[in-house]
Amino acid sequence: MKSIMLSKYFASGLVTFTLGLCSACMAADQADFDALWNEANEKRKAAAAINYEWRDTGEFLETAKKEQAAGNHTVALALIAKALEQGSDALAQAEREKDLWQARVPK
Amino acid sequence: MKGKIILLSSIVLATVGISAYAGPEQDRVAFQKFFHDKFPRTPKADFINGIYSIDAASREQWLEIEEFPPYEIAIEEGEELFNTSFKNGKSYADCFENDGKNSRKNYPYFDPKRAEVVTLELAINDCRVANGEEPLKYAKGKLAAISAYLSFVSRGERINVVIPDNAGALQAYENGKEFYYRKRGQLNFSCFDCHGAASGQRVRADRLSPALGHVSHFPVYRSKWGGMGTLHRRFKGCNEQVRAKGLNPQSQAYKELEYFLSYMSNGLEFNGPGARK
Amino acid sequence: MKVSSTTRRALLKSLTFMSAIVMMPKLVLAAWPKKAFEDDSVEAAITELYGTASEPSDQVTLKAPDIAENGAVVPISVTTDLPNVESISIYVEQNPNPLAATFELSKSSLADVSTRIKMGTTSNVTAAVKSGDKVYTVSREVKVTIGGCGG
Amino acid sequence: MTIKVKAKLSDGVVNVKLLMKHPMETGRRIDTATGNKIPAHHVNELTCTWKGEVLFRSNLGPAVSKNPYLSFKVKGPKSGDELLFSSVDNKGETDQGKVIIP
Repeated sequence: MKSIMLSKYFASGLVTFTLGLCSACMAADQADFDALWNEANEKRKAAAAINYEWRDTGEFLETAKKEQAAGNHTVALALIAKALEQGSDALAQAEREKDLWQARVPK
Repeated sequence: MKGKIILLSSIVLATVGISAYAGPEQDRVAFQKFFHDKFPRTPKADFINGIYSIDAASREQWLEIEEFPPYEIAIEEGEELFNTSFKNGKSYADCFENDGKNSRKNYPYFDPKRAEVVTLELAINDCRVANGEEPLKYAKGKLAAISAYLSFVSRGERINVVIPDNAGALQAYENGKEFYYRKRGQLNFSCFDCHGAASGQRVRADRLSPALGHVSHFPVYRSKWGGMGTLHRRFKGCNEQVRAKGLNPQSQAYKELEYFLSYMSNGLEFNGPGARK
Repeated sequence: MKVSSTTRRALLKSLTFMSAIVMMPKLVLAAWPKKAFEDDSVEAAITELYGTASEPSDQVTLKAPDIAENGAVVPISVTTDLPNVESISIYVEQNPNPLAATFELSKSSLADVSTRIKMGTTSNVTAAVKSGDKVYTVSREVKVTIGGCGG
Repeated sequence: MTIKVKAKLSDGVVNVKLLMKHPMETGRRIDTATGNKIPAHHVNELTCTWKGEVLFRSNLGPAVSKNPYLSFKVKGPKSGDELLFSSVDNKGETDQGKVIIP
């Protein structure tokens, strides 16, 4: 699901790049970016709420914003993809550890 | 039939598991035994020296530093701060009995009224706030200096965390324990993975220190920092080294972690402040 | 050039200090050996400092760790039984400027000094001892490694 | 006065250890916040005197660790004598310390 969405945005980024400036595309790009960014940030926050955020996720998201503002949509989207992946992995890690940690306690 | 046996045995196992867990004291005994068995040549009282209790080469350099450790500057600063009156005329001595001497052993403790763990650093800031002063930052600087002074005048006291008969206190302990053993961060390590199971092994050029005694010598002057830092500053650094986002010093999770980890070292001496690489 | 008041104060302070040390014996008058501290080789710095070349000696003892715990704080000790020791100095070959420190001894001093130095990378550390008109050295390698997590 | 000093007398030899509070900036470090080089700021000299006589002097460069530590041994001073210490850094700032031999 996620990767389909992302590849769509990569593709649209590429189209924008090829066709040059197109204000409608730019607006669409921005809306897409915002939606994806928020989704990644929500994941990050969900992980943070259970002390499971990874170190670099926030930085990826911050940098993505800057790259987007500088017009580097492809780079920005790649960073969001990394942040999304980290957010998902962190949440999965928390879930997995729910049962596993007890086994490490010295008996 | 086979399914029934499995079901039955898992019930038996679960029951045994529950009845076998007698609480923090059982944890502590097993925890300390783990390190005593892992490092049989280290005298039990020497674990307060962290990595230097198991690594002779670095111990020698540490002893050189201890000839005149840089934390002595912080102790002096801390003493001055401790003896400086607040604007309302009161001072830290009004919060810490006996001029702060031997007060280190009273922390961390669980305060049932506040329903939270109170650490030495938290108590220092509570004292300031109660007397109309701004709280200090928790990771380093003045707060670490005052903590260094209070630790210094309490050297030789024994770590003696008492978990009161209180659901909140036990929960705080359990939370700290769970935090300690859960893997986290991109590198997927728990605190215990490095400082328990793998303690004594090398991570690149560094040897991993054993967890037993970890809390005894803080705050520390760390050469890498070029200055003093509190236990929670180190927690944060450790978390970030496994690429988890570090939490704020004195966050609930870190206070509970300190509570658990201190309990594990019960019986060992406080020997802070310390010097580390 | 505009001189800020703090600079002026510092200048004033140092002048006061200088005038104070003018009254001190000769030993103190020797200025900080800027050139030796800027030399980029051990041998150049030794020659600059002592006006003579050095020779290795097993009568100088240099104590330094084989592997430094932290390159920012490497404990170093130098002792010798050589007679009439006037000066002891310490060099880190691979540092941009090898000379780390000199110790100027008086008649009351014993040739037994220690300090802590910074090392950017694995390097030979050299101790030089001026005994009479001669300069004797001893070197040993100190490894500086990239830390894992650290202490 | 931020030169901290410890002295110990045994068998007629005074073992002196001192610690100076100083950043010992090499002039090569980059301030990560600004991207600028942090100017060199290090102790140049440390002098120890006893009854007006210089017992020991040290020239320090930027390769001495932060909060410099020095130790040396002298013969002569007795229990109850005072040793005076002074330092000057490359900005001309001075510092003092003293110890009475126990």
